[in-house]
Amino acid sequence: DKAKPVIGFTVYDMSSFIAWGKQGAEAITKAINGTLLWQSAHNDVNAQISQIQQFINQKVDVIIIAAVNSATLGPQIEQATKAGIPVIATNLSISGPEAAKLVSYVGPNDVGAGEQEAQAVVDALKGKGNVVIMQGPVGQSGAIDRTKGIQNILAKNPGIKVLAMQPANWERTQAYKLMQDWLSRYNGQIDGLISENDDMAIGSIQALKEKGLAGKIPVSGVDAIKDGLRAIRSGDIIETNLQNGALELGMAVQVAVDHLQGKPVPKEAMLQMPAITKANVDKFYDQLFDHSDKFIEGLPELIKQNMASGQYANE
Amino acid sequence: MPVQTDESNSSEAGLRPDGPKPALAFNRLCKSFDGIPVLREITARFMPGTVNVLAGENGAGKSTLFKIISGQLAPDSGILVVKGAPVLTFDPRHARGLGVSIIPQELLPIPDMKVWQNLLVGRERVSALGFLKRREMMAEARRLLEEFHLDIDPEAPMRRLGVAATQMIEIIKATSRDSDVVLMDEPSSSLSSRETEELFRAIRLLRARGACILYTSHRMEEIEQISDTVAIMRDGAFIRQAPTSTLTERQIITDMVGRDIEDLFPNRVIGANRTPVLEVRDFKVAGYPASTSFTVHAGEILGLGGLVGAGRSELLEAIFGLRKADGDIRLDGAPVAGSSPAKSIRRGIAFVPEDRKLAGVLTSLSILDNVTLPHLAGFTGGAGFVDNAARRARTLDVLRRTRTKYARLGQIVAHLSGGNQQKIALARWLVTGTPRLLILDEPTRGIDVGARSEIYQLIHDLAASGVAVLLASSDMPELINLSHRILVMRGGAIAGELTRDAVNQEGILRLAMGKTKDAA
Amino acid sequence: MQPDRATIPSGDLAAPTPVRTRVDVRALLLRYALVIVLFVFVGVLGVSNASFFTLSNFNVVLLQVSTNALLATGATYVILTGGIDLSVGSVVGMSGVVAAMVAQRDGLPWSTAAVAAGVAAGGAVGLLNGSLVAVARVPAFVATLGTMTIALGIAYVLSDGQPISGLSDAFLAVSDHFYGFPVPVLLMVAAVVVSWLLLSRTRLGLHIYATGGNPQAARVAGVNLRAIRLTVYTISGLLAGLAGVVLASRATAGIATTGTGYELNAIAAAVIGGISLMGGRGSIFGTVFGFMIIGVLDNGLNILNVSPFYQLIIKGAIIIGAVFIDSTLNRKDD
Amino acid sequence: MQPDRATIPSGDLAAPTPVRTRVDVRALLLRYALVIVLFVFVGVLGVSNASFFTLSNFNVVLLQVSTNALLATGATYVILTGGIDLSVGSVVGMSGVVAAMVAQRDGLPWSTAAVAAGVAAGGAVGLLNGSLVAVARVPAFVATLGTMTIALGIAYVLSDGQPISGLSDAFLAVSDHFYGFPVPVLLMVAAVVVSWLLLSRTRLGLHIYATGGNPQAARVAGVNLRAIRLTVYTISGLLAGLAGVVLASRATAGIATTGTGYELNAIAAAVIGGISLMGGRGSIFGTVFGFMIIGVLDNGLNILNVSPFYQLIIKGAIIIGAVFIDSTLNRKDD
Ligand SMILES: Nc1ncnc2c1ncn2[C@@H]1O[C@H](COP(=O)(O)OP(=O)(O)OP(=O)(O)O)[C@@H](O)[C@H]1O
Ligand SMILES: Nc1ncnc2c1ncn2[C@@H]1O[C@H](COP(=O)(O)OP(=O)(O)OP(=O)(O)O)[C@@H](O)[C@H]1O
Ligand SMILES: [Mg+2]
Ligand SMILES: [Mg+2]
Repeated sequence: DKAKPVIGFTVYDMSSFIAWGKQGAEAITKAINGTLLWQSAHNDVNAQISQIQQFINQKVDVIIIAAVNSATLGPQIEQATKAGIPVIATNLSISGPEAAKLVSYVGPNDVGAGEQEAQAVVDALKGKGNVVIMQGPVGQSGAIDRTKGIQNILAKNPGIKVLAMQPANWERTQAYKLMQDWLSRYNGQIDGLISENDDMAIGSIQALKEKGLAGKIPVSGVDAIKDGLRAIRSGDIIETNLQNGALELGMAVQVAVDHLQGKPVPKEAMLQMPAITKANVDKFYDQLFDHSDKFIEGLPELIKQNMASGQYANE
Repeated sequence: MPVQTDESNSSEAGLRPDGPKPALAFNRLCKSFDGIPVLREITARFMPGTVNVLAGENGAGKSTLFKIISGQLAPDSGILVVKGAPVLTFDPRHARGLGVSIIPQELLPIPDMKVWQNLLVGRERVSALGFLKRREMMAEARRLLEEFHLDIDPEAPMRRLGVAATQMIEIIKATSRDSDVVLMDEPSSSLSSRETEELFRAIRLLRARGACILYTSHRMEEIEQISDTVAIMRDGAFIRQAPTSTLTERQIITDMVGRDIEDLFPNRVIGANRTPVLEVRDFKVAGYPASTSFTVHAGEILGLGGLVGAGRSELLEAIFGLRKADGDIRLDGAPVAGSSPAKSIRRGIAFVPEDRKLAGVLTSLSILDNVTLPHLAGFTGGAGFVDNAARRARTLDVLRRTRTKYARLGQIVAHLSGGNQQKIALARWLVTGTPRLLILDEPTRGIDVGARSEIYQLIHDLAASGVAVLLASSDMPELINLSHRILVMRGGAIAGELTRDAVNQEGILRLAMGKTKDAA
Repeated sequence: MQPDRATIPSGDLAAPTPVRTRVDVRALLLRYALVIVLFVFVGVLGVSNASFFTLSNFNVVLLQVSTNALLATGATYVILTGGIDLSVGSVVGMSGVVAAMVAQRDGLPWSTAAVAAGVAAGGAVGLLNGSLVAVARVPAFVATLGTMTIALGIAYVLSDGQPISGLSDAFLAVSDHFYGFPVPVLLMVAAVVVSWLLLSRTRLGLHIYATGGNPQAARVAGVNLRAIRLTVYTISGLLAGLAGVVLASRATAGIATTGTGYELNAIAAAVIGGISLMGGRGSIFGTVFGFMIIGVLDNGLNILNVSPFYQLIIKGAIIIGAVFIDSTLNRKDD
Repeated sequence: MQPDRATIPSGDLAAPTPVRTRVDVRALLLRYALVIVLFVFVGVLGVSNASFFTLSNFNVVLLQVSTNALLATGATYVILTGGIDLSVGSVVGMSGVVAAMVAQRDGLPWSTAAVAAGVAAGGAVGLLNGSLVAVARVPAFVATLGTMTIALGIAYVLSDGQPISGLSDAFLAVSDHFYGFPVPVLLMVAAVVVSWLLLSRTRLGLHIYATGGNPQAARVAGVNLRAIRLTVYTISGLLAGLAGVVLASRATAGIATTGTGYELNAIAAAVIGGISLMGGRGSIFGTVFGFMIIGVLDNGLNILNVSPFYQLIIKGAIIIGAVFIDSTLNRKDD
């Protein structure tokens, strides 16, 4: 039923980003009177494959995938396409030849985010100093692309030396421990931290606090979670990049619906993440956290506007 | 392992080309644990077609010797010769290959497997395709069980069998193999006379076939019945080996214990008074159709007789609160409802279970902990900590009274000999004063004569001081000589009662087998 | 824990008497509760959602459980001897990576070699586990926890943390159909049937039960404990290797982290099915019910569109409930 | 597995004789190998990198191990009775979320309430585990696997998958310093010391060893198995709750997934330290060495800047090696 489509949405896991994104997806689905079937693969490739097959069995109208791993799911995309079910990827891109069969990909510009956050730290250090880089899990496209972006900037700034680069798997407690170990090893040498997400930045700041270094050395992050924006306000983080889950996953749903209704959709919608600093943090905090209900309420309209204008990440 | 193989030793150990070849010989076998010697330069020879009893106190080293012969332990030095060839590899599989089989003192059932699987594991019959010939194996198991007159379903889970039946299974396992050397480590310790007869029959068959049998037992009367030679061990050394006919029981005991035992059983004093301590009325143990009623009085030793499987152990467990049952139990006149072992202990009931390894002791805990475990509340001081000095003192005292042989109080019980483990199971109830009711299920299983006389005296003294004693035993002399009164059980019910004057072995057996008291 | 004997009903081992030697009514009755749970659950699902009772959904469930089935079958061997194998999850990833590295070349020989390499890699870890446990006498938990970490590290090093993709079509066919049946499902059925025969009908099987039931007794009876332990860990490793190959083929890439956490699921399937962690107890059919219950639960809760958060709560409760009913019923029977 | 008797050196239980009644030379000798391993490792680290041997890094290591120390201490109780507790990881997340929800309000009373609520939430799951194991007779593995899933689900539902942040300063002070000592380290020391006294000097402790050593025999000796089991799981839950509270305070947020996988680390620490999974054997000091070895390894490999891939391989190998040396040395002693 094109008017009341059934949307099958499978996500890699219920991270806080996805949990917030789910609210956006639900808002859009509600706005178009559709049904949302939501499944989490708990980071298991095998489970996600089965979930897609299950969607095909259930004859949903469209499938949206936030993939566990970019390299997989080719056969399932093909299977779905053969069964006449369009597939849209979101958040994590899908590589390989089958990617061409995707109707659309709605995702963040992670390379851009990496560039922005690296630039912020480089600027704060005036192009000279030692930094450490905290990465997401090995092999995840978000981590790979953000690292790529960071390296793009560092390549242009030979005055910045990388002391160490290691994954802390998006996690606060792991980041806390890793930062402690780095502080032990590079006692007094660390001038800046580029963290590929806010959670790791916040964990690291806890370790910095123990040494009295919080707020003294520049730290940047990505995602603009609540604690991240708070840290921007307090000066512990100098810059973060807003990846708005509700906007992103909501837009994926909107793209799916538009496609079902025969409207043209972008093959690739990259959401450029807005940079957030002390200067503009209040506006975003208010929008995202103080009045998130209002934001979700206005989301269907906002997404329509964005798609019309091509400024997908506009808030 | 450093095994000596020099010429002179080898020839002494039976490698001499002339003369009949011993089935088993040792030369200067030594073994120590933690630096404490357990076997000291043991030298001996055993001929095919003979039954040889090894006699010795608890902890003398009998089981250790058996474990070396069966490959479970390696000696520190010395030579072991089986059928003329020195053994260099100590491994149970290797020993089996040489034709050695063993009935271990600590039974080794595989509780989750069936009886037939327990009997035949390690000697399966396999078809050309590699599959088990299960029907054949089952038939074989059935045949073996029937041969020993055991009414046990080969398909029954091993877990359902009691100690005696488990013991019989071990006996069948060891005797039904074509072994040249069969080691029997207290095979009769939990058997009643009927099963012991089956065991002796099997032993005679083996002997006739030319097997060499080594046998240990603390039941002195068996020595004369079954053995050709007796070897006496003391403190890890062989102090004498001689044909049985040349020795008297008294001599054997004196050699073993190192002193004279005048009377094994205490002179009975008449004096059970008429105050009931335990009253059991219409008591039905779950799983048994019949109900039982009886009373134990203060100062009375009430014996429970019966064949294996008569349900004595189940009854005792139910009274102690280990097993579900219906009916009325009163202790000192007060009804005992919703019982559990913890409550029973608090009420002054002590219990020595039949299966020491399973329920009697905790082999992984120290002697000190084992002995004081039921009484820790009494040893706990104001701050909530256990008073170690006090419990050490009390433990040392009871270990002395039970003549337990051990190295340190902190030694784990697994490292004690079987008989000494049994003494621990008993000693723990003597730690704090005297219980009201002492329940004993085969209390002297595996305990040597020397300690036995001591323990009998202890039981007797306890009774004399007013303790009620409920004693189940398959050891007839023990049952007859200790009890004031004997109840004979059969199929979970009481088949009859024998008063002290009327007690004799036949009377008990007749009742146990379902005949009336007087029918001749 | 000590072996439980009927003379003292302390009920410390809640698992039922094993019935392994025949697929008889008794076996079914003993597993009654699990069967009931499974069928009640299937019934409820079927009634509440039409798409559950379809052939194609049945296929999806079977396909999905096939990986866990292979691992749980391996776990059954190991647990029956009283051991544990925590490495299988990492082995899945590692052997997938190994197979994928070979399978990037085209052609049947290469894809055959890829399968062989993946399975062999799993077998090698299994053999290492076996040696550590049986020869070096390292407790199984530590040994396999160590190799779990090592195997993951190797998988990362080999793949440099990237998915190894671009696999040949011949290799991708490994997870495809064979005469109309999905290959992973066929492998699962084969593993279960072979294991059933092996465990219940052969000497090896008997010795495995004996080793877990009472290692001392088994040793005195002439069972070669070392060989048995080496064997079961190797079998577990080989099956994990196979699972890794199938998954790599299914996912069209070898990924180091593919199997993370699978070990717990595999052990859970066996334990839910009544295989006692103390060793020596349980049957492969129990394991089958174990992984089927987990699989049907996962599939059913998804089909009912239960929120992922609540799925966790419901799943935990149902699994505990199923095992509770099962052990309670069986205790009476015992 | 069956209890191993030293008379048959089959070595099925590699763990050494428990020495619980005193901190004597023998205890140290028995743990000799682990001490050596730890010191050799510390020595190598100290020589290869100057920053390892600093007071502040020592502090860092202690802070880092403090969470695992609390969980491993809890695991020690449970494993000594022959059980296992897989739920602690999820409990850490759940109690962190619970505490954080309360701690969003300002003021000392609220932050005290937050700590209490978090610890109580952990204790509640522990009590549930204990009831399932001791009363309903569900095997510990299944029971705690179930509650692990349930606790995670509850944490998700309560937090809606978002970090619960904006915690009061009073609550954040929970992971701060107290008279110059970091509170998490103080809690760790307290937990270990109290557990040592409890396990080696009290009736409860002996009953715990007895329950794990041979439950039937323990029952005959008057031990209330049910009460003991309830107690140990509750203690484990309470300690996990405490760990969750401390972590939430340190992470400045309650996050549902915080403790994922911690259970294996905790069990590993205990088992590496010689606590036998069969129950009844080992001492809390073994556990201390267990978690210290893991902690020093993690810290040291990071300080040496070893690539994360190779860290895994090295870590696995060292842990296996340490336990191998330990059990080999102790076997001779045994
Ligand atoms: N593994 C061990 N570690 C330390 N000492 C041991 C070990 N096994 C046996 N012993 C000691 O060796 C001595 C001999 O024990 P053994 O079991 O051979 O005696 P036994 O003659 O069979 O006695 P029983 O008649 O009581 O069975 C005992 O003192 C016992 O404590
Ligand atoms: N010879 C046997 N034939 C059949 N069943 C037996 C035999 N021996 C033991 N059993 C079974 O094992 C159970 C326990 O046996 P066990 O040897 O402990 O006897 P019991 O009931 O304790 O009797 P008792 O203490 O009088 O010897 C019995 O209830 C019986 O069902
Ligand atoms: Mg002996
Ligand atoms: Mg009996």
